[in-house]
Amino acid sequence: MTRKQTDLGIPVGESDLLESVQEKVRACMQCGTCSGSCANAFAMDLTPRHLWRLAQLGETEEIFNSKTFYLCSACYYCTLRCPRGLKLTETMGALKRLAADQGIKKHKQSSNFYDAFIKTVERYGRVREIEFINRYFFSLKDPFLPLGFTSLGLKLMRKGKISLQLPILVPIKDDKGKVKYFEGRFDKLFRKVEELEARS
Amino acid sequence: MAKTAKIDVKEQNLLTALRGFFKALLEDGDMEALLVPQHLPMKNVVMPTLVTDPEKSNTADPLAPVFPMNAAKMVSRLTRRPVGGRIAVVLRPCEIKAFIELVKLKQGSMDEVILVSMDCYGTYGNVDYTRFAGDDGADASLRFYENVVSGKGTAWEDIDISPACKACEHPVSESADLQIGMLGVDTKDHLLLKAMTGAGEDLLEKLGLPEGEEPEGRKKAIEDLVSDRVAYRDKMFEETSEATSDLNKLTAYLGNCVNCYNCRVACPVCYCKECVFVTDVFDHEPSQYLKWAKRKGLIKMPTDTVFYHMTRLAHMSTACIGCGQCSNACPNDIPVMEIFRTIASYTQRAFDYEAGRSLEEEPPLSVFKESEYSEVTGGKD
Amino acid sequence: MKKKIGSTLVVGSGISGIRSALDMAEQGYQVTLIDKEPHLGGVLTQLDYQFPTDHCGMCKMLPLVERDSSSQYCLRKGLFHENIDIMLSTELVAMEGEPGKFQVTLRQKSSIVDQERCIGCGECARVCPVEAPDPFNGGLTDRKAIYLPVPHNIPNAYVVDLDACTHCGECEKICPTHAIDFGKEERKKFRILVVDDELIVRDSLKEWLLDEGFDVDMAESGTEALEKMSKEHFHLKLLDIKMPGMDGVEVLKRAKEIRPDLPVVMMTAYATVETAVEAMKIGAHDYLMKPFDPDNLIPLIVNLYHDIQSAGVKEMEVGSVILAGGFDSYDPSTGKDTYGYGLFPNVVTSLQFERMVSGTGPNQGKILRPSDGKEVKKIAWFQCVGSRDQQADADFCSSACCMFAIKEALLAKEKSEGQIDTTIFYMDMRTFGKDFQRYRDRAEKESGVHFERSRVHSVETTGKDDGTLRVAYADTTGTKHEEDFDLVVLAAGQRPPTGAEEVAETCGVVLNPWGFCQVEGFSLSRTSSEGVLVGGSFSGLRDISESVIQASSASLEASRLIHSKGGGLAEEVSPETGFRDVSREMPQVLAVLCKCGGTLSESADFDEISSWLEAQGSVTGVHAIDSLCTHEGWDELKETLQGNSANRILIASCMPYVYARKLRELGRSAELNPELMEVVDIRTLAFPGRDTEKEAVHQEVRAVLSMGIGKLKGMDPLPVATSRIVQKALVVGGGIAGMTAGLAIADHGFEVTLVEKAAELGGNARTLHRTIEGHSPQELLEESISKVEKHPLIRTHTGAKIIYSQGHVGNFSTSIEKEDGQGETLDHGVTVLATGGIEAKTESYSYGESEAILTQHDLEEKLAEGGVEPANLKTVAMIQCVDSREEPRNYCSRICCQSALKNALFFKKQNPETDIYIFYRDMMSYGFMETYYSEARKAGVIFVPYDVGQKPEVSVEDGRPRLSALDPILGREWLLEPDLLVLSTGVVPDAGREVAEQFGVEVNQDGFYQEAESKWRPVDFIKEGVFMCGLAHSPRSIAESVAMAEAAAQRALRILNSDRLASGSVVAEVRHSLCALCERCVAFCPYEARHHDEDEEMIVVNELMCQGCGSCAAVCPNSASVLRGYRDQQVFEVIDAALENVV
Amino acid sequence: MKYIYYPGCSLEGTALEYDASTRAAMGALGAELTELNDWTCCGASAADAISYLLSMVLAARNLALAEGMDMDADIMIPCSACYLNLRKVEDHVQQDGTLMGKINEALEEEGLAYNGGVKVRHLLDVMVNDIDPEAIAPLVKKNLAGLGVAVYYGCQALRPYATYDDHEQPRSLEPLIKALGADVHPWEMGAKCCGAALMTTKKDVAMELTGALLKAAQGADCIVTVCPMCEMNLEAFQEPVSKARGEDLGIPVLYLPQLIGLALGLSKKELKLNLNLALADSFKQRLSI
Repeated sequence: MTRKQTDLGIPVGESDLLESVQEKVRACMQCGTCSGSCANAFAMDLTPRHLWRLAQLGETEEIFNSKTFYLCSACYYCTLRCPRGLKLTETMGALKRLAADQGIKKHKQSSNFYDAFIKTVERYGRVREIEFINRYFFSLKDPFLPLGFTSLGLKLMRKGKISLQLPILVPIKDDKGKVKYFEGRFDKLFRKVEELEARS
Repeated sequence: MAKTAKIDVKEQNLLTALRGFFKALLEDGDMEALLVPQHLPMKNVVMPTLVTDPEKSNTADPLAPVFPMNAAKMVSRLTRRPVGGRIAVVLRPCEIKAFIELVKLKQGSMDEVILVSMDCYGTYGNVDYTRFAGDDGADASLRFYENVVSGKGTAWEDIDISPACKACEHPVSESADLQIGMLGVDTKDHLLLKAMTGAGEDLLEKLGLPEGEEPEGRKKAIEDLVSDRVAYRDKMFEETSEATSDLNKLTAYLGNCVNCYNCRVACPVCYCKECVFVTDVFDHEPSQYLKWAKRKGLIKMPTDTVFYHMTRLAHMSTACIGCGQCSNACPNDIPVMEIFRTIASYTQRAFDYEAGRSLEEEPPLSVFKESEYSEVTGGKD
Repeated sequence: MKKKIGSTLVVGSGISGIRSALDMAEQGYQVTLIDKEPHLGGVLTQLDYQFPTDHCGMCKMLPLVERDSSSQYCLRKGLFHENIDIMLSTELVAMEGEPGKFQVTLRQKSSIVDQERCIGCGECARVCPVEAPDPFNGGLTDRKAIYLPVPHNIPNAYVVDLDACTHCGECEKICPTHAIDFGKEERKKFRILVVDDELIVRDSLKEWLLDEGFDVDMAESGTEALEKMSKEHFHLKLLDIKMPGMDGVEVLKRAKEIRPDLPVVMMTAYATVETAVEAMKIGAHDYLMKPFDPDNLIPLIVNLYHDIQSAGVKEMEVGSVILAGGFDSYDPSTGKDTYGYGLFPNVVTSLQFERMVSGTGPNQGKILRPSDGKEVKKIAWFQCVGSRDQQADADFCSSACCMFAIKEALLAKEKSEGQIDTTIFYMDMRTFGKDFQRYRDRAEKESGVHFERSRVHSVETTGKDDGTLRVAYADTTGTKHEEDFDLVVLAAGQRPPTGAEEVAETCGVVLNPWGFCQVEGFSLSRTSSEGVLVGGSFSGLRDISESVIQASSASLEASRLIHSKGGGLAEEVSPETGFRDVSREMPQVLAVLCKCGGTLSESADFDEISSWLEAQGSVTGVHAIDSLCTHEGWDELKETLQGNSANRILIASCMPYVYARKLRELGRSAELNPELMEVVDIRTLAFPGRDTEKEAVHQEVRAVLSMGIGKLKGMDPLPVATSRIVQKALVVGGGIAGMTAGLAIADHGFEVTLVEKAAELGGNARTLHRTIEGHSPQELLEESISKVEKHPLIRTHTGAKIIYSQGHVGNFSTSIEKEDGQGETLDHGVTVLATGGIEAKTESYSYGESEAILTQHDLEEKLAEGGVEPANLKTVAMIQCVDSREEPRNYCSRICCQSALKNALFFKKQNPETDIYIFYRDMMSYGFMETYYSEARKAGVIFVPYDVGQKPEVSVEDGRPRLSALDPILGREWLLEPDLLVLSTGVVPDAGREVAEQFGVEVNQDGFYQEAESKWRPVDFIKEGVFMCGLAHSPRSIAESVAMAEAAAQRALRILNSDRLASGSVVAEVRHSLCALCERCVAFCPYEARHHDEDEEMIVVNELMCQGCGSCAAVCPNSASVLRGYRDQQVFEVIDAALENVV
Repeated sequence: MKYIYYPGCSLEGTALEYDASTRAAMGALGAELTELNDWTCCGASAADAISYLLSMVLAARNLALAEGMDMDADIMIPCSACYLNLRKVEDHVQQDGTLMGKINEALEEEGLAYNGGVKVRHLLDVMVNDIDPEAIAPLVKKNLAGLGVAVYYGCQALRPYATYDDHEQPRSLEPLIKALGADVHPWEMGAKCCGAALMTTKKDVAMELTGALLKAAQGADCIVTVCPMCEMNLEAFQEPVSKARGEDLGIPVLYLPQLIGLALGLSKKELKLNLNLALADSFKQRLSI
């Protein structure tokens, strides 16, 4: 049986990955309200409606080949307007998480950004722009990318909006009271969350 | 392709040839009777006669330029109920059209008739014809035909064919079973006999006449005649519209009317048993006349003359076939035909209807939907 | 005439309420028809145009037989029927007792204006200083606080909107007939007891209330209050909740014991609101919030006063109650208003648009932009606003909006002569009703209405502040578009009517999850409470024909119940009124002049008019009465007639329509046929302030009077003809519809013969095993068959066929050939045709080439036999609209989408792993069926839309179907090899054409029976006495067939109910001596009431069927056909009289 | 009026002036703000893109802290993204019965517990509903008559959790602006997305959206906003957007409390107007700042 067009060569059987996403959009009836509403649809390779259709059909590869979900800027228009009451913005978030989880190369730039951000949070509790931007650009291994933001960075620095002050880390001391290493502010909490997530 | 035959004329005159044909209809055509105009012995007029004895058709003259009445009414009388045999009726095109209207109004039936039509060159008024015919009607008929064919035209002395005929765009009937053709035919040699229907063909078969064919010039001859008449007709429409364009002009136009109702009696399609104008509906109280007079200080007597014509127009203009018998019958020379045909041209066009054209066309009022003519009805049903 | 003992209450006077009321009334029951609005007609008063005729046609519901018992003018203007009492501004507040014997309490709000006295002159509105949005025009225009609820009502009296009214009293002062009474005088006698522990509250309340003219007493504690109450009489108590000692709630409880009828209004601070609400439950009338502001409080109390003082309470006993409360429209400004309704003036609802195109609308029917009055050039309709939107709590379809939008687009086209650009944005165009699809196609192809399958997400302005609206949407391919429109029309969906919950509680009926009335099993009209029926949109929005059908089904059930409780058999012989025979007398007219309480005296001189009247030939007496509309005036008239020799009565007063019923009564008391009485309106002519000279007024008055005299003189009433009725019914077709109709008729005590061509009863239902709702058709079938077989009044012939039928309403004669070949001739008064429909056969999509290709029907059978094992199915595909919704079968079969959803859900439930694909054009899951569509989507059924121009393609290879189809969203081809391919082929009529010919009735181009009028007379044939129901009318579900069968039975019963039926007094006749038998009248008669009797050679009129329309008289050239009461001479005389005074 | 104040990371960095002006203006309007002790990042858009539970826990931690302060006061947030994230916890906990347990299990690591007992409010909500424009009007010292203000709400102040305004056609800022004597610039963009969330990852896309907004604001004297990301985005990219579009789209961008502060006569220092990136001189002169 060929339930998909053969020349697309999509692996069948990975649809489990998508299950949680499918659950969210199964009731979609392709009315197009989301696509019409989406401010970023012009930049998307697939419209949101198209994406949901693929999700209904379990077309994993095609979905993750698309950059549509990373273009969601969480304006929530679609969620509020969807006549089926589907949580579409959340679904976009879920796809981002899946893409990050799977480490899909195509989406490195985006997932690394979020990763860098969260690492900063883990370490300090609050976000120090300078550190996470550095981490981000470093992770992309693209030396030219940061140049696009240089002039702004300088401007902000002049205004004192990017602080150069070094973040405070929590010193973890050994029995003798000597500093062993600096632990991130939320390492424990993050580990717990990871554990809880793995459990479910 | 319609079947054609010919009636030989050679050596004889037209009337003799025709009379021979009529006799054959009764003898060989299995016709129970024949309705045909004949010169009556007592007076030199031409009237429709119902002939059963073949020998009694010897004064038949369908060529006489007169028809004292529209014979459709006679055919209606003959066919309102089954008559018990087939009758051939020899009619002018306008009479055939009138009969078709009457059949649609359930006042006659086609079941037992064979319609035989003659090409029509027009007719004189009844009074004029008497003068024209003089003592020998048959001779006069041939004279009339000779004049027309020779190009001298239809006028004689101060007489001419009636305005209705001048305005008639149907000199040839397309609805008859058998058409006797003269226009564009070498009538010195023969007359054209054309079967237009299945019944006509059957009859032609029985008569065993020599085969003929429609001459090339016939179509053109008909077209030329029709175009002259249409030109006359359109001018008449224009003049009549102008002469009746408002209520005052209309009142003047009909000013001579004395409510004799001759026009209604002469009208072939006015089919009512008893006209509403002679029923109790217009039986006004004597005091009513006085009331009306008081309102204006003066009223013309008789009253209801304009109303009468308007009513007749309302009832019958969609069925008017333009034979002109109304004018023929008017003692006061009111141009009744002119106004009737003018109005009829509007009403019939409005319904895309032509009175007498075909049995298939339902009369406008039977198929009229209330949603039509929204400018009048509001467009809703 | 036979009158049944029994009565019914109909709650709601929209179309369905009116239909039910007329049904019951025509059958002879006494009906009380109430409406909470001050006008009759419900939403229909606002709608001028109905699909498919694009005009109204509501009057076609009026009785055709025994029609003189009802008014016969525009039903949107008003209605009266001898057996119907209409109470407006009235609500049902309590119901007790049991089915067949309910005690109901009705409460009628005061309109302040005496409806009998109001002459509708409008002076009050002219002086009223308050402007409020006019709901009649959807708020597009303003009206005054005193206003006409509907501009075209007859009679049309003003009412006061107490919420808007400031009680300034200007209208009361100016009213010429003293019809307005705010009861200021009465207030002195209205005693209010104020109970509050705080002195300051007591004092200020007292002061304010005294200022308003009330009588006030005070108590500082509950104990004191109770003491006062036991000694003195009060009309209203204002009671504080929080008091030391006995608190307000306790006082209330005790007060209810002492004086249960005393209205108590609780006074509460914010903190105790919940207690106040509790108090309402124990019987408090209302509550007021502290702190008080006299500007708000006083109008509230005054309104309460009107509520309490002037509201009429009526208690009565009824056998059954029909709820026909209609629906409310979704307000798009509530919830997430993405379309800017209420914000952008050029965004309107479909109802508002309907008002915009109405001649009585804001711009007299010109379509102008509300923002600036500029001409509208481009309109967009948005479908599903507040429908099919779970965020608006609406997992349902509102069913009627699609057709409504198409109709409106066509109206816009018509009004603008095609100049307005029209686009309808939709998700599924639900054209599921009879002839809907062709209507849609015509709109698209002939009128150029543009249909865009897209749900628009929001509306914006162009930013230029010019009122133009910018609409952005994504089309099916995902391409985004921006388009500007002058007007956006929102198809606002259905919501339950206000007060639905209260009514439901009062009557004990269950509401569905969305607040609409829940119906039971296979019935569309039975509620959870026996004896309480539901009609119309209260159980979900319906179009007109469905409402009419359901309303009749409700009245049938109501009647059956009353009948079963013994209320139906007794016969009450109405006293035969013997009228004086005046046929041989000369006309003697008594002229009665109403002076309208003196209002007319300044513009007309009654003495002069009287002496002019006396001089008229036939007038033998003139009598002037001060106010004919008062009881005194009417009695005076009655007295005058006693012993008077006049044989014609001319009444010169106002509003002739109002008098119809009164004249009948007068006729009885004066023993004079009411046909010999005429009412003319002189008030309008003589009303002061017309800027006309007295002489000119007199001239006009004289004209109408002489017209009246002229008409009366020519009146020559004959005794009303009656025809004998064979009180038996023939039902053709033994399916569910036929059996239901037969049982309904037989249950009313009439003999029924049921003829079925098959060997067994049951028809289509034999092969149906479950409905989408989970009901069992087999149970219904067994129950019906057993009832039919056991019914003593039903004779059944299976395996029988119709040979020939003749006759007319009341007297039919039909020959049948029975199973054994024997013939039998049946005499019957009515015929019900329920010949059913069958699944259409198909050759499309390789049907017949593979065992895996089935029709929905085949599948149903296979499933029942166990021929399909769901667990083994990997893939199932279904194709909808096979050979349907395109010529030559260009109609929707309505039930196939349900079948597909039902079977898809079944498969998914049995085996969630099965992949199911449904290829569809528009999913027709109308009404609450939408929920199942949502459910199927949620269950993972894949729906693929296809275009009729690009259908799926099916081939068979090695016995297996292969299907390819385009997915428009993905823009690529599907290739499936389904284990089952199921085709929805739709329904075709079974025997329609043949049977129709035998019974002399019409079928439409698809072979379904042609109803007399698709909206208003959906179960009638043009030929009176023959009715249709079930699939032979059009495709429908079992419940819909049952409702229709009940409606058909209801229509039949109104004929069977009497052994004789009376014709109307205005009927046509033929003067045979004048008749030339041209048969034009036969062709022209719209009611088929004439035929040419060839044996007698005359045109014969069937007086029962003749509706007195006069078409025959108009078409007859010599008045051989005449209309009684409108003879030529008489009409000429009236015309003459009218012209008499034209200078 | 007392509020627990949650500034969020941006207000410590790129939106220092939002923080300062919020404190100053609220003070002038008689509201008492107590900063949430030991607050941490709400998770921004990043946490949700990495782990759903993490996004809940990070936000809930702050709610738990607020509950711990036991002040019987709402938590007030000027940053729209923080507002959305904290508000989301409230909402999701109500919808998902198991979520509270999971969150608290994680928070246990921090010795915290969340009970759902604190109400999350946006600064705009508080301004409109608690303080009331009518109460602000009499306090205005510097009338802003004639100043055309393009009011910009951005997405997340409104969607999905604006209980105080319409999601699609917001109007709540208008009475505030009018109370200050200024005029509301008519435009349709108040609730549209400015693209800030994509500025780092999908810059080209973000620039399109920002450009459209700046273009529509032409004709106004300034844009006023209630979101730090939007503000930054709108003012920081005016140059490249103008260049890309070939027209000057420069326009001053202010935070709402800055404009209110100005009208109330607060000093530019208190409002940290020196930190705004796009205040043209002409604009400053006009308002004498």
